[in-house]
Amino acid sequence: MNFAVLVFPGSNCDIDCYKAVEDTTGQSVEYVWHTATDLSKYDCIILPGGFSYGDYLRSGAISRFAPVMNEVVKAAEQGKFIIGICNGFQILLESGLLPGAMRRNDTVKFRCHQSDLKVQNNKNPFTHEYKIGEVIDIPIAHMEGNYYCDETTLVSLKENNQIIFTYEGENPNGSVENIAGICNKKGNVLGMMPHPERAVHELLGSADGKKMFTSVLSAWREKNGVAIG
Amino acid sequence: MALQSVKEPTVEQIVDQKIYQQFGVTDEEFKKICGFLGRKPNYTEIGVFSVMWSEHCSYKTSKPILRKFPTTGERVLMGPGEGAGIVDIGDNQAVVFKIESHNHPSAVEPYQGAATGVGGIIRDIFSMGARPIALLNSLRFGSLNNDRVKYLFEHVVEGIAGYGNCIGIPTVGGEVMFDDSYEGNPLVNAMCVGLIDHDQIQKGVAEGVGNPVFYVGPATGRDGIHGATFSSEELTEETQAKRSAVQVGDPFMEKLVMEACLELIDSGIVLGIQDMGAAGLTCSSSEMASKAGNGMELYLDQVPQREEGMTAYEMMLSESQERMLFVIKPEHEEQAVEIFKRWGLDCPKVGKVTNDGSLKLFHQGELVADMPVTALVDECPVYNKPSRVPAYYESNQKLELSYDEVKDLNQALKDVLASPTVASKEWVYNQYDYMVRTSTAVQPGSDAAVVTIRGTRKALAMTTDCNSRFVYLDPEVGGKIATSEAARNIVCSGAEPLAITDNLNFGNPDKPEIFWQLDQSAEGIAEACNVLNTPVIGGNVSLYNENNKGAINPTPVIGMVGLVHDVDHITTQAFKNDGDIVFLLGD
Amino acid sequence: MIKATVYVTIKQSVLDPQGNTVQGALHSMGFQEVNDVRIGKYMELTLDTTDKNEAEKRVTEMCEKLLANTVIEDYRFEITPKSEV
Amino acid sequence: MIKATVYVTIKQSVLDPQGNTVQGALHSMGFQEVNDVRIGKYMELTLDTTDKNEAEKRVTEMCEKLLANTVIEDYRFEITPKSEV
Ligand SMILES: Nc1ncnc2c1ncn2[C@@H]1O[C@H](COP(=O)(O)OP(=O)(O)O)[C@@H](O)[C@H]1O
Repeated sequence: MNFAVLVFPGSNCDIDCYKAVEDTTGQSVEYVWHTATDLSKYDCIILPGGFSYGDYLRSGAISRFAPVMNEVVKAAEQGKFIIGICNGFQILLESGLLPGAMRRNDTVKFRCHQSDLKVQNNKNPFTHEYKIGEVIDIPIAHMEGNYYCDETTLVSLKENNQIIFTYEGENPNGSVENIAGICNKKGNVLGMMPHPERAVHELLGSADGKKMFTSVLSAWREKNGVAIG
Repeated sequence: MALQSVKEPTVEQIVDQKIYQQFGVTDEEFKKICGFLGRKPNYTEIGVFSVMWSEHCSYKTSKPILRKFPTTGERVLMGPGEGAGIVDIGDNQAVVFKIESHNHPSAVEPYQGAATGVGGIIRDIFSMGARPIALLNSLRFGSLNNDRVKYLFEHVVEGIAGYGNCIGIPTVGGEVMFDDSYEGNPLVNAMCVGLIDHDQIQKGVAEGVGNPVFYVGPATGRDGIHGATFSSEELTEETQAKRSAVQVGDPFMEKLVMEACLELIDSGIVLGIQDMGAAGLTCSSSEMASKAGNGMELYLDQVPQREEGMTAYEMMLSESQERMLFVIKPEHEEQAVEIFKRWGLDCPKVGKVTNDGSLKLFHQGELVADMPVTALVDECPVYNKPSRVPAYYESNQKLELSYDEVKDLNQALKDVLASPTVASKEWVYNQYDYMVRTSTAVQPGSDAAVVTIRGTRKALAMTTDCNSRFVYLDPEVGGKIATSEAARNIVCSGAEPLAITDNLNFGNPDKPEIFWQLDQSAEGIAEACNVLNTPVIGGNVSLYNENNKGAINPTPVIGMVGLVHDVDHITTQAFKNDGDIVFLLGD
Repeated sequence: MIKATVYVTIKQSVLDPQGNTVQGALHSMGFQEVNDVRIGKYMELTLDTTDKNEAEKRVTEMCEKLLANTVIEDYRFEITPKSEV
Repeated sequence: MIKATVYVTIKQSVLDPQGNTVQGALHSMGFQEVNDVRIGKYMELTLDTTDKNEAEKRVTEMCEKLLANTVIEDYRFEITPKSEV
């Protein structure tokens, strides 16, 4: 399986995502520059966290116009797996691949710490190795993670089972319905504020994020009928 | 030597009206400058000399003090003198680190002052060729009962967070203390730690006569003109009014410049590279030329400019942020341009290395300044300031200590824990992204932070420490305490102390009592370093930290880095299990 | 030359965390009379054109595409010849 | 009720990294005519008072103390009775 980690000017979790894929799945992973115009080679595309374009104007607003984003849209249509983490989530929202928008945290401040997430949906390529209702420890680090969508969108998110993660216990940013991560209707595009790539080694505090990456791998294998070797 | 902008004073006015004094240049120093030039300086030249001969760049007051420090050791690959010091950690790897102050800018504009302080120290690290892996800081403020202090505290923390988070270097540690002596004169010291392979180490040298000099980073504006001099003066109403000195940080730009520079260095074509920190173009060009024993010509019309009608003086003294200067061979120009273009940056050619030992500035087709680089860099007079034991110290020696017995120990403990200096600093470090780069094994809140080194079982422990009350009461003992506290933090994290970087924050050294504090605390630090085998590989001096109420407590901040030989040795502060035995070491 | 002044505001129906925080701060500073605070963006663009209609069209496009996120924000703008300013 | 509209802009001589970056983005999106972009803040305050002069005094104070950072920013404001709006 081939993973791509996109690099926008100002991405800063690109290396972390790369390492996490390498360490958890052992699959091929490559950095792909924001100007790339061909993603056909990749099965899973990760939009990493960071401050693309300095988060100036609005987080994700400028990156969404990067040439590579046209290819991301195509890949999404083709049913490839797409994961946006933190700034990557913000870019997916700005590009319209996921519904809603981000506001500044309700505390107004940047917040970085461990946080508990509840797995709300495990019938998708990203979380099927977790149990439904399982609470996992995945850190957050953001200033604009206060997810917003209007009533109608919220109803449809719920109807289609698109809410993947919610914050358990304290909601660190004021997001609607404690939302921490959502997917698209088709279920192949995931956006989440917390950083699973920061939770793949006990030494660094938690390994609860590992299963996200291995979920993707096993989902891909199943989809493509690849025997587990 | 024509072309003086109309508003600039003429050579005669500089002499007659002693305009150089406004720049902090004394009569004696002015005479020396005239001697080096063989004539009287024009406005641009006196501006350039004044920043190079400011305390901030020349260490004219602190040099005799710094000589006390041990600076060598079997592991030291580079001691003081370059952007940052370097220590071997085996397997062809080395750790690069330095601490730097941004006290005065933070007093005026806390967010930008702190942010640009972080930006500056990061440039010091990556200009050595190292990949920055962690940031720390050491902060001092007055009492939180004061509204302005609250404002400073809140915005300094936000500024540090804003810059470090955006550029993607984890802020893993630091310290915050509150004491009335810092009211109006907060301390903002930022430290950066980087990793490097031995064969990648760069120097800030203008190598090879005839080679082109390139500029990379955002356009030069009128920001922070005379920042270096500004930071070598006391804070008064008047300096507060010199508010043109505010520079704005652009961490996004620095991220691009950093990645591009590291790629350029990796390509192996760089002969010399240096950041434009304090005194911007002036300091970087003259130091690079001087270190190589060469000269340099700068073509100021080629310098990207943000504002119209900038003079040579303004360009040379601007402290616009995120700029670098580098030298390569002419045949590598295309390759360099290509690398920077990929990161969306230009790198105009702004000068040439020469063999005549002078810094020549050309502007609008004319030679506007011509100064010997050695005079700028090495010939600033060094002063041995008078030293006197302060009266407070004398009388403290005779103090009869007596205190009331504490009746309610529970309450006393609560009071101590509730004091801002002792209380949890979670409010501060939760604003810092301390996990980015996924190497932070020990997060803020323990003794020293520990950062792992990917691909090895090694890790680095790092800390900043200084209890300035001890230093005030007895500078020599206080210096020893600060250094040993840092060492204890390192050891308690499972690491072997390697070396230190120090930031000497003091009041006005022209006062003999302050100079005594400086001198004594350096004695203490030097002795502790000798005993602990932790040489001083670099640092920074910030003097004149005074306001109308007097000097700050003497605050020599120690930044120490240690090597964890195996990640299994990493130890944290917290009690682990019920029933574990607690030991008390020491007496 | 034309100057475009763009105002981007958070939709009335959407909570404005920054506005709320500033309001709280103003209250604690004794400005009790402040009932509501909404914080938006104020942008000044200089356009190298003289055609007002064209500028209007272009700025609308810029707003729709980049300057505002119409999921949560409203925008409006004014176009003035630069010399007037 | 009075509405105060506050405009906070970055001083002309001070670098505006946000404006620069947005300008670059507009260029690469084909809006080549954009010569300059400066980004500031636009705030709407509702004040529970009817005295325009008093409001003016209070808003000036709010700007000086909190709403603008006068070291790097300029501000101006307009006061209008809320019913007019
Ligand atoms: N307190 C100190 N202890 C040890 N070395 C110091 C101290 N202050 C400055 N130095 C060293 O003197 C040299 C010049 O410092 P500085 O002017 O701050 O460098 P830069 O221009 O790179 O910021 C550096 O190598 C620095 O490490």
